[in-house]
Amino acid sequence: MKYFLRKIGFFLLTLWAVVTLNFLIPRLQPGDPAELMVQKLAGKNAQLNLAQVRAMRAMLGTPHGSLWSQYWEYLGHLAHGDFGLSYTYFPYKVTDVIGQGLWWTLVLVACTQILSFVVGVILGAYAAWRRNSRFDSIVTLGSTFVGTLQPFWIALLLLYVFAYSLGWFPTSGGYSSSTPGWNLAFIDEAVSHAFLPAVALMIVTPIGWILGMRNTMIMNLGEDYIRLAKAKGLPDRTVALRYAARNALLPSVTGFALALGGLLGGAILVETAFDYPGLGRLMGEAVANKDYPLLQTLMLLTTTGVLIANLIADLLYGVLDPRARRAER
Amino acid sequence: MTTSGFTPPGAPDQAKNIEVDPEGTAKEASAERPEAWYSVIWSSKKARVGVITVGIFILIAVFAPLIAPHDPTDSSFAPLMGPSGTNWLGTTTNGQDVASQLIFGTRVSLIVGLFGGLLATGIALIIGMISGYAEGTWLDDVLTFVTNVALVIPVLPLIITLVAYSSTRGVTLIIFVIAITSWAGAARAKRAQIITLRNRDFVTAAKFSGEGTLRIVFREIMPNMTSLVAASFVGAATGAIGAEAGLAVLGLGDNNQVSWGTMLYQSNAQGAIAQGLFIWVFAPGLLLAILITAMCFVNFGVDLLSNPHLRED
Amino acid sequence: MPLLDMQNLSVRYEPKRSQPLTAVQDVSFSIRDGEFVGLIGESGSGKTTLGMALLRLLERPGRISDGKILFNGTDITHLAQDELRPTRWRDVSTVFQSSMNSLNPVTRVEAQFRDVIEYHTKLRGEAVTRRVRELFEMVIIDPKFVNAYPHELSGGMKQRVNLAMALAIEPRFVLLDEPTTGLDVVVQHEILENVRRLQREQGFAVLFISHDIGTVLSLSDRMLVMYAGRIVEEQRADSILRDPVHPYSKGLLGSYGDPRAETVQITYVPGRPPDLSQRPVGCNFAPRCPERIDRCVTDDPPLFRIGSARAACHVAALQRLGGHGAEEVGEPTRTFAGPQFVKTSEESKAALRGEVLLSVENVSKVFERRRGLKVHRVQAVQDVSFELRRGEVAALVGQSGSGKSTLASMITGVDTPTAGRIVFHGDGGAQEVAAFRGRHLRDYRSHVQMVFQDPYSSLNPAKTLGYVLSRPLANYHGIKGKAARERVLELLETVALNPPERYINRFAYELSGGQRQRVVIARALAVQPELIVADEPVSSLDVSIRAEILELLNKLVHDSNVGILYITHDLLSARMLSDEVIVLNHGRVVESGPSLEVIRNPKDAYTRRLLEAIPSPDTRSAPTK
Amino acid sequence: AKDTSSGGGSGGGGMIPQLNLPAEVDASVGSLVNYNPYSAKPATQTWLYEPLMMQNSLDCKVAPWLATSYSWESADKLVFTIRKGVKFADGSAFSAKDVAFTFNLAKKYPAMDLAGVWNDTFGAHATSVTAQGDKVVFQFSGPAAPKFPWIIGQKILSAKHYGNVGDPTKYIDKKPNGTGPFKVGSFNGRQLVLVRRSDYWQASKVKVSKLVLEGQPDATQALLQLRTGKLDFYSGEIPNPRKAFVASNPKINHVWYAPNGVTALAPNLKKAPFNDVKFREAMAYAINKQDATLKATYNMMHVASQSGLVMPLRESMLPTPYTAENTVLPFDLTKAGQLLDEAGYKKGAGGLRTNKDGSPLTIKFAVQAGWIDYEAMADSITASFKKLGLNVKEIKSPPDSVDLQKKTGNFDMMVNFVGSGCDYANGLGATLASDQFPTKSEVKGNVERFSDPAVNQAVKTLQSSTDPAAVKTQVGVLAKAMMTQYPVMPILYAPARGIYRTDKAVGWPTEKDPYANPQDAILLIMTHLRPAK
Ligand SMILES: Nc1ncnc2c1ncn2[C@@H]1O[C@H](COP(=O)(O)OP(=O)(O)OP(=O)(O)O)[C@@H](O)[C@H]1O
Ligand SMILES: Nc1ncnc2c1ncn2[C@@H]1O[C@H](COP(=O)(O)OP(=O)(O)OP(=O)(O)O)[C@@H](O)[C@H]1O
Ligand SMILES: [Mg+2]
Ligand SMILES: [Mg+2]
Ligand code: NI
Repeated sequence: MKYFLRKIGFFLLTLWAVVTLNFLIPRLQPGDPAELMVQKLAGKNAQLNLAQVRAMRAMLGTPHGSLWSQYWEYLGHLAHGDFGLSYTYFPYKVTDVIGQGLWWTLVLVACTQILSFVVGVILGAYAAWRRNSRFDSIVTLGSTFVGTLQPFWIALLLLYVFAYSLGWFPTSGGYSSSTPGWNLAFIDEAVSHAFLPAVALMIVTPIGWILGMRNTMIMNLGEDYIRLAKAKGLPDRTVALRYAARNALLPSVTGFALALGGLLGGAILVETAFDYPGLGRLMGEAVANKDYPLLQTLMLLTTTGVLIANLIADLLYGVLDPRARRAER
Repeated sequence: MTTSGFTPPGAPDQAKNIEVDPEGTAKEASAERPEAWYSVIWSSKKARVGVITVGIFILIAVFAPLIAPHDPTDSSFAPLMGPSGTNWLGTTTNGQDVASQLIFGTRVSLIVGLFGGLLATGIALIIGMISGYAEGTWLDDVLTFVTNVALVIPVLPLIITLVAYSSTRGVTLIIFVIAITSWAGAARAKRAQIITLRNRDFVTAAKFSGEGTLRIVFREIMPNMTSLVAASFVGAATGAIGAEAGLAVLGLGDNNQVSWGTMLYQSNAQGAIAQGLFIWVFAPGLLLAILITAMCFVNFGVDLLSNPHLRED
Repeated sequence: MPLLDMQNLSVRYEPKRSQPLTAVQDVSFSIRDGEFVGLIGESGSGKTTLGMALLRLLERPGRISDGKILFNGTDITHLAQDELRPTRWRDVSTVFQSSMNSLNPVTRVEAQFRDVIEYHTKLRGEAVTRRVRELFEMVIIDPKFVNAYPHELSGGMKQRVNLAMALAIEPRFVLLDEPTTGLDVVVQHEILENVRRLQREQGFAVLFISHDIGTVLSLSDRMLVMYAGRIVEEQRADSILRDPVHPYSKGLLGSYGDPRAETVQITYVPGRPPDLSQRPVGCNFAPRCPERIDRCVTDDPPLFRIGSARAACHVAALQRLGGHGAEEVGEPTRTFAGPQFVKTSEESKAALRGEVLLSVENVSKVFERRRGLKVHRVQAVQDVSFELRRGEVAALVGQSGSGKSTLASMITGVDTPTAGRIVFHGDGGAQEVAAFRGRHLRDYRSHVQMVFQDPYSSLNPAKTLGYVLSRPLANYHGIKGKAARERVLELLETVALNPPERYINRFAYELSGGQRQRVVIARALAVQPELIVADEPVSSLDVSIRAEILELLNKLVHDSNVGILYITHDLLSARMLSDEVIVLNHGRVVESGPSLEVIRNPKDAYTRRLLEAIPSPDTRSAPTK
Repeated sequence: AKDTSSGGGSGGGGMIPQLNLPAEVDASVGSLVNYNPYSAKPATQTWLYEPLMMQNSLDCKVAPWLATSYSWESADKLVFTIRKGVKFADGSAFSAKDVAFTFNLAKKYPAMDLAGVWNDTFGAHATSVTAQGDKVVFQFSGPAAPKFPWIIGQKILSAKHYGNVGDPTKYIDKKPNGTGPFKVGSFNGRQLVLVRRSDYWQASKVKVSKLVLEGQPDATQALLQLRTGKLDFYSGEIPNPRKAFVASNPKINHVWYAPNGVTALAPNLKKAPFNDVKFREAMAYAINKQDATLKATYNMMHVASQSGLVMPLRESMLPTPYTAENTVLPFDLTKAGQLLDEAGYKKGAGGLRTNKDGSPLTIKFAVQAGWIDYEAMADSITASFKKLGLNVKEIKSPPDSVDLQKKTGNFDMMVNFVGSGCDYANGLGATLASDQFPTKSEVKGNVERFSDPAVNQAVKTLQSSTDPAAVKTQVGVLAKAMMTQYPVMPILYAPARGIYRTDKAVGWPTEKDPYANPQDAILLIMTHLRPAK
């Protein structure tokens, strides 16, 4: 029980720190969202309409009071689930805006991440088991190289080849003319729009899992319990899966939870490149527009997401690894 | 936190792998000396390829002014030229020489890799070492907490936020930003490592020899962590190079310097694909991948140091 | 037909990046059904390698380079793993050397039994569980542990679980590779009794590997002695005790003495085995052999059949079989003519008259471990009192967990007692240890030093011996530069690392375990302490090195009039070194007094159990219990 | 050097079934649609709600729209005559009351006052806006001529619809009710389909039955869509459009980049050596404008006249002896060098020029990173300045921080935009008048911090002048100041881009027929489009 309590205590403390950081980071920086928005609207080759800037400032409402009182107000609002109004989509609520992007990202990113984790772990485990085989070298060398490609660059390449040159896939967006919902036309569009971004994300993400799994597995293969399992005359499959892979999986599981944090980061570039209507693109937009409320909430969302994923992974770790349940830390 | 990354916490347990020596001669002794780190790294074919490739890149970076046919920022050529004798790989839309930009771009990547890696490793080392050595005290709790927060905050958005809001974007800033957003994982690994080392008898023995805490941490314990430090340096450097390119692609790079990332950004912004300037778009990405791959290969060699299980590959 | 027939087996390790070596060379022997065979040899002699070859579990870079292994008449030397699989465990099972780590940490014990039982037999479901419980009872573990995870078992239980697992499907042959290393004497004793009993009951054949001749002798029918990858002697266990043929066997036997004797006298084999990648010509044992003749240096002796024994020794062959040059070698001896270590009761009597250096007064220590809201208390030390004099060695004896190390850390100021006091009678008068902090603690440590159990981990692998030894000099005596170097050389000489210039710039990994332990002692000496606390300083070392270190410590007490607190779980070594014995059980002193007295007339039952557990060739003759 | 092939051609009498345009806002909003023209990001600014009048920023002609005419009865009183017979999309009638309602709403909710009617942003604030029959009367507290272009641009709301929604900027308008030519057909979160209103007040002029607004493509995507006909018109940036777009199908693909203002090099006149007019004159001759336009706009734009006015469109405003030709200063490094030598900026060690007192002269050139055309111009200028012996160092930083430098005045020189609107007080005037220095919180026009009493007077007069002849005199003063005092050095004209296809619709504005600014008058263009044959 202690183990779980500790985890939860840590979770709450970190959550508080993250919330505070999310509050501070945007606020400590200079910049005027109103001016920026008017400028964007007009384009750079236009004179700033001062009246419009003033109106915009009045509209967005500038923060007032000391930082301290703002902080309490912010915490109070958070406690009520009030995240404010987005500047970019004013007067829509930040939560509405995020609600729109969330599904797209969840579907795209979650699918690719889970898929690549599974694929990566399987490939890595198999490569370790067949260590030094041709399969192993192809997988390690190949995945190292592919893993170093920048997702953004892959996106460009894919766009060029499959969207522009071959025209097999659309170049941007999440769907086009169909009505979102459970209808065939929409699903068809959504899938074909998601295909290239998914591939761009899929190409690079499994690599970490492959190499990580391979390394831990190789290390585990040297353990005595593997030798004993072999001495017991158990079939290879049992030894590989139940003894080696089962043990090697543990660090990967926590690694996976932590990686969920980097996820939105990777998605920013890819979603932007494909103009995909997910949270990554929203995040990019929020930064570009100095949309503090949106940015703040997105960061809060992702950090809490990671924290929760982490907590789950930790608890899961406790289930998967009986040793952790007893250990103090 | 019990979660752990992929870095195996096990120490390179050199002492125990070593055969006991006969009363013996120096010659016999040398046969049993653990291999020097460089020969271990060099012994891996992948690492060899990596070291040579990185070496070539370093040479290119150092001698860029001699190798490059032109000044990378010289925009006096006709724009949009195909490859030719003067412009080996053609020119950009601004009339700059693509080949020279690629050659000079190596510099930024390597500098960012080197210093970003050093800085991140340095921060990780100090925080990880102190927190590990002080395990169980409030100091450790505080540092662990900071590390965990840093680990949880999504890196790229944070970098974007930091860079977007700072007024100048020199390479120094980029290095700094990359370093302070990427030290946490390594710090955690080092903490785990030092905890295993801290309980070794030789640390207690050093106390009995009258050594002070700092000396114990940095003179007694740290020399035993070289392989981990080396591995985390290569890892951090690799990450930094990628991050610099990522930032540049988002338009958050240092635009006063030519780097592969800024080339990618510029070429994309100028619609290079649409204009058929493929070399300009795709070459920087490819070089970036080759450099990072080479560094990963070096890291395979470094892994052998910390994980002898891998040595018989 | 023998069950196992090993014919001229050689195993080579061919690592990519270091010298190839032949770890097992030309080994032949056989084992019959139901026979209990012991295999001994010091660390690195190739015992485990031989076992792995036998199990066909050698992994890269090792391979069988020559010879054959016949099991039950079938040549299994080159059978494919798939072909071997059905016979594994059913015919040959094993308990590994590191059986502490050979249970899968993430699955319950029962499941690990289940997979092997279900794979090899027709038992399923409940029947398997019943079988597992039965096995647990057989090795005397509470069957409630079948559902435990490995980490929930103690070391001894894990070993027993492994043993149970090895016997799960009633194999014909069991390979036991040092199944009890690292265990407490008492537990070790218990397990081995168990093994022997089961073997008698079930009649399987055993190859029992150990580096400890005492342990093996008391169990085996027949002994194989291995040295540098070869079998150097093979003989029936009872006859080898009476009449060892090979000088190496004599040396190993000589490291045991009778603790009850007025004067204990043990011998040890000096030096270390050869580097297997660069074997010397001639007999591999020749450089360490006191009986060596010229022929040994040039000719490699084959395994001569000498009576019922076989031995690879020119001298023995000449002595017992005669032949050219037999006149030079004299009569066969029973003992090893090497260096000796002697302890008489006279010495102890003198030592007990010294002035008191340290007094421990009613000391208790309670550890508190918080678990959530509950506080878990461990009473590690309870109301312990004793005194230690200058020039005296006091032995603190007790099984694992009895609180020995806890006492040591309170005495050295690492920890403070929860009750009672420890007083140090130094130059500054009587001072309470617990009161020392910071600079005073450092000061105190210039009087009290520690020698650690494990010489491998107590020397920093990244530092030269010169550095290691110069640090205390600089810190406590302000000796630096050239003077420090001089002093370091002197120290190295004191601990017999000669010539010192050759050692000063070496790293710890370039030394043998015994040499390292000497460096550790030298480091303690550098401070010129008045009290040395030695926490199990020899328990991790090979038998032949043990005596060497004990000898050094003994010399130290005599030469520099320091007091030594010698911590051990082994009464034999306590007897050899100490003047006074303090027996600790569950943190309490159950018995104390002059060593000879305590050992000859143990008053406490616990002391008697410790005595019985001493693995010694002689316990075989003495009636158990 | 502009594209002269016409987008014209005679159109038939039929209809254009559909045109595809890029969305006006980012697509990721999904169902978060808002048609409120006063929200931060209305789904469309153009097609639903209409302005009072439309001024062609190129020739400054004012086209009647919801107002049929206007007049300045005095410098502080503006009267519009409102069109009759206009109907809102719901069929209700539009009247002067709606106009007055819209402007009075902005009084109550200053966040909506984009024209600055009720404050002193451009001239004096209004005291009242009232509907009087079919007239709407603006009464100001003083001269307010510069407010005119902003006032006519305000989108007029229906009083019935917006009368009771509270703060209009916080109101989410999902059922738009405007006077515009289109109404919402459907919106699926990404694609906005607008259908023609047959009851539109000038329905006969609108030949497009359906508009599809989808996606905000970046340059590359836009190009692809334009080439394949998935997009019919685009006014965003496309690098090298002639090669990338027109050349792929010159019959159908066309571009017209109209001059939309002036991009100029702005030195900081508060600092030496830029406070020396001689030095500035030398700078003006040392800019290789031709090279700059090649690198920055692929020669799409003309090099700019030093007068600060867009030539030849505004040649008529120039005082004698200036003409469209002679106000474009040639690139002449020799002359520039002589000017510097004479003024005392001699070459010192290493061939670098020094200050008059011999101290080293270094110029930090602040460049907006990421604005690729600005960067290209800066590169070109730096190169030729270096040839002149000036030690120029480019410092590229994010546009935000360049804006910050504008506000603080902490810079040496930068590239800056100079307005060329039809109200000269607000365009060139704002660049030259000394009350237009940027402040800590606002970027105003006079970034270089030029100050001349005569110019100030002229701008002041312009603000209250509604008479064309008087305007010309005052503009002459400004142009002359530009020609003789070189407060900023124009480089090239900034583009208003029109990139379009003529396979479905013809009648787009061209250089020959510049009836509308292609970038901001798409509503006007719509009334000129006819189906292609
Ligand atoms: N994987 C390996 N690669 C190279 N040499 C090895 C390897 N494993 C063992 N050796 C060498 O083979 C020799 C015999 O080792 P082995 O483990 O069989 O000894 P042992 O008698 O079991 O020793 P211990 O009592 O310490 O268990 C040693 O010299 C050892 O260094
Ligand atoms: N730091 C600690 N916290 C809690 N309990 C402890 C601690 N150190 C020792 N103990 C407990 O105190 C008891 C005595 O331990 P100690 O290490 O003194 O035994 P020992 O006699 O040295 O055993 P060994 O022979 O295995 O070294 C054990 O039950 C141990 O679990
Ligand atoms: Mg062994
Ligand atoms: Mg102990
Ligand atoms: Ni934890």
